[in-house]
Amino acid sequence: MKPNHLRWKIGGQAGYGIMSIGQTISRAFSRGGFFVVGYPEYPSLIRGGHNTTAVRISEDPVFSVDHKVEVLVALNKETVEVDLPEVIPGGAVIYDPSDYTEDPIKLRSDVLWVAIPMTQIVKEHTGERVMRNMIATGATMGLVHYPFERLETAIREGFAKKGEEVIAKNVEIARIGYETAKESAIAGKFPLTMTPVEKPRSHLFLGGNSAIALGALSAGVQFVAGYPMTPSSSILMDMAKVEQRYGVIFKQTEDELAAMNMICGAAFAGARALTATSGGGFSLMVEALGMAGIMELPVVVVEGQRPGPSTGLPTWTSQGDLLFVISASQGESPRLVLAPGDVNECYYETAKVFNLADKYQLPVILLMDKHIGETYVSVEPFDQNKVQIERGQLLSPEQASKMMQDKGWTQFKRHEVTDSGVSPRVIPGTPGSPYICSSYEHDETGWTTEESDKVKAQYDKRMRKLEGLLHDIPGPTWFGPEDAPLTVVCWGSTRTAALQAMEDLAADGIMLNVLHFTYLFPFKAAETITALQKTQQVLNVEGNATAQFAQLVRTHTGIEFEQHLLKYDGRPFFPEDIVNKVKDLLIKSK
Amino acid sequence: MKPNHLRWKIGGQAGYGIMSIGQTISRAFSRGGFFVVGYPEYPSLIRGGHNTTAVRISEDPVFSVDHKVEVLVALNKETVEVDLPEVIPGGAVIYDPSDYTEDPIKLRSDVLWVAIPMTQIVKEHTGERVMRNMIATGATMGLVHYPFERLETAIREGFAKKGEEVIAKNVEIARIGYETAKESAIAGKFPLTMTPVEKPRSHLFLGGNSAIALGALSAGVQFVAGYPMTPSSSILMDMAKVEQRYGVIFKQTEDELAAMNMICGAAFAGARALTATSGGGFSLMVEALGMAGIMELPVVVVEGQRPGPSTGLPTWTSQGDLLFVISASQGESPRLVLAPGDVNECYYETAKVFNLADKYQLPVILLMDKHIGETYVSVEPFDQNKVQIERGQLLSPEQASKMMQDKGWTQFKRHEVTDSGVSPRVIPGTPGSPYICSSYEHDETGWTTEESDKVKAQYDKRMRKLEGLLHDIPGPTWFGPEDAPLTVVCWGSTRTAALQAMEDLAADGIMLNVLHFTYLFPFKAAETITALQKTQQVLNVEGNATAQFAQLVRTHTGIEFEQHLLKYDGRPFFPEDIVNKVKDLLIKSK
Amino acid sequence: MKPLDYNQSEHEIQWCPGCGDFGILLAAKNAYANLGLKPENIVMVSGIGCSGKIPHYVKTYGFEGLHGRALPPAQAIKLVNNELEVVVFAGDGDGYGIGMGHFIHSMRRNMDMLYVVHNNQVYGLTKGQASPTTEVGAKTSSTPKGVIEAPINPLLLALSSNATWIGRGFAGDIKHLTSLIEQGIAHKGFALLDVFQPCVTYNKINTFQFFQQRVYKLEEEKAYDPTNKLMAFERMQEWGEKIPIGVLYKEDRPTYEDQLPQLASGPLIKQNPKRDISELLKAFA
Amino acid sequence: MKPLDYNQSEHEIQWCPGCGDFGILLAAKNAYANLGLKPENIVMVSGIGCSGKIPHYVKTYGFEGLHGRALPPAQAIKLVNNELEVVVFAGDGDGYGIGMGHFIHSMRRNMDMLYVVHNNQVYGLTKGQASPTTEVGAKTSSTPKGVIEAPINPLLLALSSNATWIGRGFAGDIKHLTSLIEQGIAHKGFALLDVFQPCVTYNKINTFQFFQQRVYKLEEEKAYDPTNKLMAFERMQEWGEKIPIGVLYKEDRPTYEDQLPQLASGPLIKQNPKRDISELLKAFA
Ligand SMILES: Cc1ncc(C[n+]2csc(CCOP(=O)(O)OP(=O)(O)O)c2C)c(N)n1
Ligand SMILES: Cc1ncc(C[n+]2csc(CCOP(=O)(O)OP(=O)(O)O)c2C)c(N)n1
Ligand code: SF4
Ligand code: SF4
Ligand SMILES: [Mg+2]
Ligand SMILES: [Mg+2]
Repeated sequence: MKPNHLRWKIGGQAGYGIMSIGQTISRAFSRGGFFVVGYPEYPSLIRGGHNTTAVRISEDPVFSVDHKVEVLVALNKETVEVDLPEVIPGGAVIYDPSDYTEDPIKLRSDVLWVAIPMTQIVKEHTGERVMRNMIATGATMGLVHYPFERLETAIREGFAKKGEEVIAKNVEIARIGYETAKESAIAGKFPLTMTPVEKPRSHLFLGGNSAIALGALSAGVQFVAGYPMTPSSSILMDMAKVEQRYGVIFKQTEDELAAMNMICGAAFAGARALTATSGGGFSLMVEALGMAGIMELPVVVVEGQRPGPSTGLPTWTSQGDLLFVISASQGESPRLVLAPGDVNECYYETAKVFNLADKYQLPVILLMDKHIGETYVSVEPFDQNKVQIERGQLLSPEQASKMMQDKGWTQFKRHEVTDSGVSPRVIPGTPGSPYICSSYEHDETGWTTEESDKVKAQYDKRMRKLEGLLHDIPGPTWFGPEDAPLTVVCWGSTRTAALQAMEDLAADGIMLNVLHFTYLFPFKAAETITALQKTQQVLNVEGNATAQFAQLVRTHTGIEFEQHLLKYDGRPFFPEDIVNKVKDLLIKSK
Repeated sequence: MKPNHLRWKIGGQAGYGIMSIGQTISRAFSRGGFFVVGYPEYPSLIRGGHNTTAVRISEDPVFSVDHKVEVLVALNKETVEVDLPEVIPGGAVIYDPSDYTEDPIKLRSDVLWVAIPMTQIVKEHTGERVMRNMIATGATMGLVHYPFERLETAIREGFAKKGEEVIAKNVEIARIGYETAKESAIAGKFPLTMTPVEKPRSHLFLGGNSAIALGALSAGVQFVAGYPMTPSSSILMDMAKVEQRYGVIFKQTEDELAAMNMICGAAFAGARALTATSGGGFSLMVEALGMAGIMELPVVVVEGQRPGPSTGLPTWTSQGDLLFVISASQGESPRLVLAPGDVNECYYETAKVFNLADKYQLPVILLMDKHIGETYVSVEPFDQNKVQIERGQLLSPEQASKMMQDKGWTQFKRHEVTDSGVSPRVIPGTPGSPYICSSYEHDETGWTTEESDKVKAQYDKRMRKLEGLLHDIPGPTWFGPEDAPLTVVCWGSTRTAALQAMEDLAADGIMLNVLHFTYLFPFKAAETITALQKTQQVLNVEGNATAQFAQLVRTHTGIEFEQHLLKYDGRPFFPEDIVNKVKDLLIKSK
Repeated sequence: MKPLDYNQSEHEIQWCPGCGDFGILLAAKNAYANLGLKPENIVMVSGIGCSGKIPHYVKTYGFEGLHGRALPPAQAIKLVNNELEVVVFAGDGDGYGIGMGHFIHSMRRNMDMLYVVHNNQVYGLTKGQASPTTEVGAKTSSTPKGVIEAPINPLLLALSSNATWIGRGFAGDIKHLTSLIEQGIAHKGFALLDVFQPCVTYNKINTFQFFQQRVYKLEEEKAYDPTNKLMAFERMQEWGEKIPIGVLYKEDRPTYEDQLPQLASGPLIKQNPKRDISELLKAFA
Repeated sequence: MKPLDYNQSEHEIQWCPGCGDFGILLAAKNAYANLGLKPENIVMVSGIGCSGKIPHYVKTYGFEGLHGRALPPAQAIKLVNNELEVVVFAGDGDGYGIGMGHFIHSMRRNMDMLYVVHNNQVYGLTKGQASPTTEVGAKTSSTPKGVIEAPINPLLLALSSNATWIGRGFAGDIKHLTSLIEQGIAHKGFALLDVFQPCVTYNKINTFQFFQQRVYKLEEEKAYDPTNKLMAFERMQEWGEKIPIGVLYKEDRPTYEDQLPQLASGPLIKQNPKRDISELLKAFA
C-alpha cells in the first residue's frame, strides 16, 4: 500500500445509491487534487441485484480501475460474498455488523474488518436506509485520515439542488461514519493515508457519454433525435436538459427508425444533427444509414456498444459491433467510424467529426461502449476555443446563385461529379436551386437514373470521398517505450486498461508499449503497416469473440496477429487481465 | 453464325409483354430440345421506359446471354437506338416500318433489316397492340426456319388459362408474322437455321427465384412471411399461390420487421420458416437476425441483392451485400451464408440448408440477386427424391421426458452446453418442459443471466456451432482445365458468365478455369488456400465496388488477389466482360 | 390447476417492491388456473421492458423477443400451432411506442389471442423517460420541461382498428383483472387488455392511489352496452375524475386462422411437411 | 405564381397513363399557386412507391426518402426550419402499412404540415399486392384467394390520434382536391388528407368510375359540422353506396413547434451554432 493511492469499491443492491456515492467520494478526492477514475457495474434491473462502483484514486494520473482494492465497502452480505477476493492482503472491509450473526473475520483473516453499525446509525439519526452509503463513505475517509471538510464540500456540491436540510442530514451522518472509523481500534492498524496534494488541479470529472454530449454542443449540434437505450440514453437525456438553454431541439422519437430518418431530414435542411443509441437501436438505423450515404448527408450517430447478440446484456460492455457498423446497410456507402480512446477524445473528437461529416457529407459513427461511456475520470478542463465549426461546402444563397451562373446551370447539380467526390450543397429555402434529394440512384441533379455511366459516376464519386477522408484522419497512436519487446494493439475504450497495464508492468520492470487506434474506418493501412514493422511481438486485445479488429487489419494489410486477448463476458478489460496475459506470453517466449 | 445457335433480343416499352414473349419463344425452343437462357432488363416503372429480354438458344448447354445477338426485335425506335450495336455483322433486325419515315438501313448497312408491318397487321386482324410481340416472335421463327408448330404449342401452353379464343388469336397473328418473314426477300439472305434436335430433352425452364420457392416447398417449408420487395417478391407470390394446396401459411406482413420476427416465432413453435426480401428489407431484419442467433432458431432468409445504397436501382442486379449479411446485427452470432451459382443450386441447396438450419439451429441467409433470380434457364428436371427432410435435434414429447429423466433435470435445459454447441430442443405443447426462449443472454434453461462464466459458456457454445457447420458445407468448385494459366475466382450468380466466358475463350484457343464459391460463411479457409495454390494467375470477378469477396478471402487466408473485375452499374457480368478482361491480362502478362 | 402450479420457483422476481407488474402476474396465473389451462399449452410472448420479464416468472412456454416486437412472433406461433393459447404482454413504450405498427395491423387481422399491455405511462426499464401514454405536462428525464405531445388513446385506436374485444384493467384490483384476463383469453379473436400498472419508481403521478380514486367498473353500470360502438367511442374518451375499467367493447368476427383452409386438418406443425410437388414442377416444363 | 411555374420540365413523368397520381400532382401545383408559395420555400417529402415519385415532378425542394418513412424526415425539416412549408406524400402501403407507427405518432405531435396519402388500395410499384386499405375479398397477387383482413380506416385512426385536420379527396375531382390541399396547408397543425387515387393498372375494383358513382361532398351538406367529433366518428365509417369526401374533422390545438421556446428567436438553422458551454462545464468540475 502506497500513501495517496487508494483503490476503493462499494457494493450493494440497486436503489441504494451505489453509483451516486461513487461520484461523491470521487469528487471529494478530485477536489483534493487527486486523479480519480470510477467504474460502476449494475444489472439490467431497477431494484435489487448486485451493484458496485469501483474507484481508483491516486496522486499520479490513473487510467483504469482494476480488480484489486485496498478498501471494500459492503452494504450487504452479497458484496462480501462476491467481492471479498479483490481485497488485497492488509486491506480493509467496511461492513455493517447487523448483516452478520457471527464475526465475518473467519472469511478472511488477512484483511481488517471495520465494523460500522450503519443500520443502527441510520435508525438513531432518523436517516433513510439509503444513507448507509454516506456513513460508509465517511468511514472510508476516517480510515485513511482524509480531512472531513473535503467530503463535506463534495456533499454540499452534490446535493446543492436538494436544499440545506438534506445537505445537513447527509453531512451529519457522514461525520458519524468518519468519527466511528477514525476512533475504532482497527483504524489505527490501517497503514494507508490520503493527504490532499499541495496545488489542487482544476480537473473536470466526468464519463465519456457526458463528454460526447459536451463535444456535440461545442460543435454546434442543433438537432438531436433518439430513442432511449442503455448505455447511450444519458447522452439524449443530457440534451433534453439543455435544449432550451442552447438552442438545440431534442426529440424523443417513437423508435430508432424515426430517429435516424429524422436526423437525415434535419441534415438535409441544414442542421447539425446527432442521434445516440446502442447496437439494437443501430440495427434499426441501418437502412437509413445507407440513405444518408446516397443522399450525402452529414449526420453523427453514437453507437454505444453493449454485449449482444440481441438484447444480450444491456448494462454491460462490449466491443462487438465493429465489423457490423463498418459494413452495415445494403450496397456500399462511405462512412467514418471511430472509437474514442478516452474521455478527452470523447469531447474533442466528437467536435471534430462534425466537421468531417460536413466536409465529406457522410455519416459518422462514433463507436462508444458502456465502459468508456459510464466510467468517469478526472481530466484537464476542456478548452472550447480549440473547437472550430466548419460547415464544409454549404453554400449561401448568394454563393449558390453565383455558382449556377458561373457554371451555366439551369438546374442545381447537388451531386456534381468532382475530383474530391464532394459536391457543394444548398439547403431548402435557397432561391433558384430547388433539387430533389433522393434515395434512388440519381444523376448530378438528383433525378433518378438507371443509366450505366451515370450510376457508376455517382457510385465512384461517393466512394472517392473516402480517399480525402483517409488523408484527414490520424493513424494509430503509440504509447510507451519505442523499443519494448511486446506491443499491445488495441482500439477504442480498451486503451485505458492497456495504459494502466503498461504502468503496472513497468513497476515490475516489464517493458511494454501500446499501439492504439481511435480512427477505424476508412482504415489507415499504410500507417498501420509502418507502425507494426516497429513491433517485436504483438498482443491484440479487444472486447469480442472473433477478434474483429484483427480481421480488419488482416483485410487491409494482410498482417495477422498471432496473440489475442479477447473478452466477451460483458466486463471491460481490467489492467490485470493484460498484465497476466503479458506475463504469460513473456514466460512462453523465453 | 452457327446453325442451331441463336442469340435473340427483344426491346420495347414496359407493358408491351417483353418479358412474357421471351418466355414464349424460349419455351418453343426448349420443347424443340434446345438449351435456353433468358435475361430480362427493365426499369423501376410500371409503364414506359426501355425493357428488353435477351435469349440465348443453343443445341449445346448455355449459361449466360451476352451482348451480341444474331436477331434483334425492335418494338420501338428506342430499341434500335440503344441495342443496334449488339447485332453482329450479318445479323438481322426485325422492326416495324411504321416507326420510321425513312428506311433505317442507313443506320447500319451490315445487318439485314427485316421489315414486319406489325402495327398494320395488328390493326387488320383486330388484335391488341400488345400482340405485336407475338408477330415479331412468329417472324423470328420464320426467319430461322423453325417449325411453326413448336411456337404454336408454346403459345397453347403459355395461354392455357386464357381460353381458346385468346389462343387462336395469338396463333393466327404469330403465323402471319411467321409467313411474312419467311416469304420476305430478305429472309432468304439470312443464313442461320434452327432445327429441332432429334431427341428432345425434358427440361424444366425457370429462374432462380422459382427454384428457391420449389426447393423450399420440397424441404417442407410450413410458414412464409414477407413484405414485397424487388427482386424477391415473386418468391412470396409463388407461396401465396400454393399455400392452400400444400399446407403452407403465407403471411404478407406490415413490414420486414414483422416478417423476420414472425418467422422466428414460427421456428420457435416448430415450423420450417422462410422469408424473402432484398437488401432494404434485410436492413430491417437485422435486429431479429441477432435474436434468431441468441435464441438458436432455425430460419431461412432469402436476400435478393439489387444495387444500393438505399433504394438504389430496384430492378437491377448486384453482389454488394456480402459483407453486410455476414456481419449484420449487433454482437456476434452464428449464421450460414451461401449464394447459389445456378438455378439447380437454387433448388437443391435451398432444400439442403433447411436441414442445416435445423441441425445447427441458426439462421441461414440465401444470398440471391436479381440476375440469378430472374434469369431463366433450361435445367434437368428436379429430382424431389433427392431431398431429405432432417429436423435435427427436435425432440418428441417422449424423447423430451426421457431426456429429462436421464439427465435428472427438473427444468428443461434448452440451451444445454454441449461439445457441438447444439442443444436438443422442444416445442411449445410439449408437456413437462416449458422453458423461456429469450433475447437476453441466458443460462442453459433460458433464464436471464449476467454471470461471467455462464455468459461465456453460452457465447462459446453458439459460436462453436460454426465448427460443425464449416465441416458440413462444401468448399469451392473447380470448372475447366486444371492447368489453365488463368483462374477466374467468383461467387454466386457470377458463375454463369464465367462459365460462358470459359467456353467462348476456349473457342479462341484461350485456356481458363473457374473457381466458384457457393458457400461463403463460415469460410472454408483451408480448402481455399489449397485451391488457390493450384492457380497461376487469378482474376477475381464480382459485382460490387469494393471487392468484398476478395476482402473475405484476405481476412481468412491472408491471400490477396491482384486482379479484379468489378461491376456495380446494376448490370450482371456478361461473358464478354470477362473475355475482354482476360484477353487484356494475357496480353499484359506476355 | 391452481395458480401456484404456474409458479416459476427457482428464481427471484426482479421487479421493484410494490410494482404494479406483480398484480398482473398474479392475475394471469389466477386466470390460467380458473380456465384450467395446461402450462405446456400456454405461450407467453413479450417484448423488452420491466413488463417484458413476465414470461420468466410463470411456468409456461415463454418467448421474450425484441423491444416492440411481441406481436409478430405471437401471431406466427398461433398460425403454425393454433392449439396453443397465446398470451402476449407488452409495455406501453414497447407496445404503443416502437410497436405501434404491429399493434394496429394485428387488430385488423383478428387472430385469436390476448394482448395485455402493462401501461405504466412511462419507460420503466430505461429509467423513466416519457412514453406514448405519459400525460401532457408530465416532467420526465426526457421531458424535463413537461410533455407537449397528446398521449395516445389505446382503446380508441383499437376501436378504430377493428379489435374485437377491448378491455381495461387495473393492477390494483386483482380479482377484477383476473376476470378480464379470463374473458380476454376466452374471447375468440384479438383481445386488447390495457392495464393501469403503477410504476412506483418512475411515475409519481399515476400511482395506485391515483387510480383507486378514479376507476369504476363498467359492468356495474347496467346501461352500458359493450357491443355499442358509439357508446364505446364516447366512454373511451372519459378521463379525469372518473375512469372506466372493464370490457369497453366487443364484437364477433371470424378469426384469421378460421379462414385458412390449410388448418382444416389440424395445426400446421402436426401436418406432414413431406409433400409431392410434381404437379407444380409441370408448370415449368 | 401559376401552376406552370412549379413544373419540373426536363424529364418525362413516369406514371401509367391515366393514373390517379396525375390528379394529385395537378392539384398540388394548383394549390401552391393559389397560396402564392415560393418554390424554394416548399419541401415535398415522400416515401417509396409510385406515389413517392411526386416530388420529382415539381420544381420545389424534394426529399424522396425510404419506403414507409416520409414522416420522420419531414418532421425534422419542419423543426429545424419552421419557415418552410412541408408537404408530405405517401402511398397507402407506404404510409399506412410499413409507416403506420410514424403516422400515429406524428398526429399526436401536431407539427404544422400536410400529409397527403395516395390511397390506391394496392401496392402499385411492386406490382399489385394487397395493401392495408384493400377491401376484404379482393384478389391480388399476394391474396389470390381474396383478402381476409379488415382494411384499416385511416380517418378513424387519425380521429383517435388527435390529428387536428382530417380530410379526404378524390384524384378524379381536381378542383375539389386543390381546395383540400390548400386548406390542409393553411391549417395550423398536422393535416391528414387521404386521397382516393385510382390505380388503373392493378386495382380493377376501386376505379375512377367506382368513386365517381359514390363520392359526395360534405361541404354541400349544411348540417355537417366538422368540429363535432361524434359526427365525424359516424361519418368516417360510411362506406358503400355513398362515400363522403371533404373536411371530415378539424380542431385547434397548439402545434409542437409553437411550444418550443428555442424557436422564439427564429428558425433553428438561422441561429448561430457557436455557443459557450462554460456554465455546463462547471457542473463537472
Ligand atoms: C430497439 C430497442 N430500442 C431500445 C431498447 C431499450 N429499451 C428497453 S426497455 C425500453 C422501454 C421500456 O418501457 P416500456 O415498454 O413502457 O416498458 P416498462 O419497462 O415500462 O414495463 C427501452 C427503450 C431496446 N431494448 N431495443
Ligand atoms: C423497406 C422496403 N421494403 C419494401 C420495399 C419495396 N416497395 C417499394 S414501393 C412498395 C409499395 C408500394 O405501394 P404503396 O406504398 O401503396 O405505393 P404505390 O406504389 O401504390 O403508390 C414496396 C413494398 C422498399 N422499397 N423498401
Ligand atoms: S421501474 Fe417501475 S415498472 Fe419497472 S419494476 Fe420498478 S416499479 Fe415496476
Ligand atoms: S401502377 Fe397504378 S399507381 Fe402506379 S403509376 Fe401505374 S396506375 Fe399509377
Ligand atoms: Mg412502461
Ligand atoms: Mg398504393
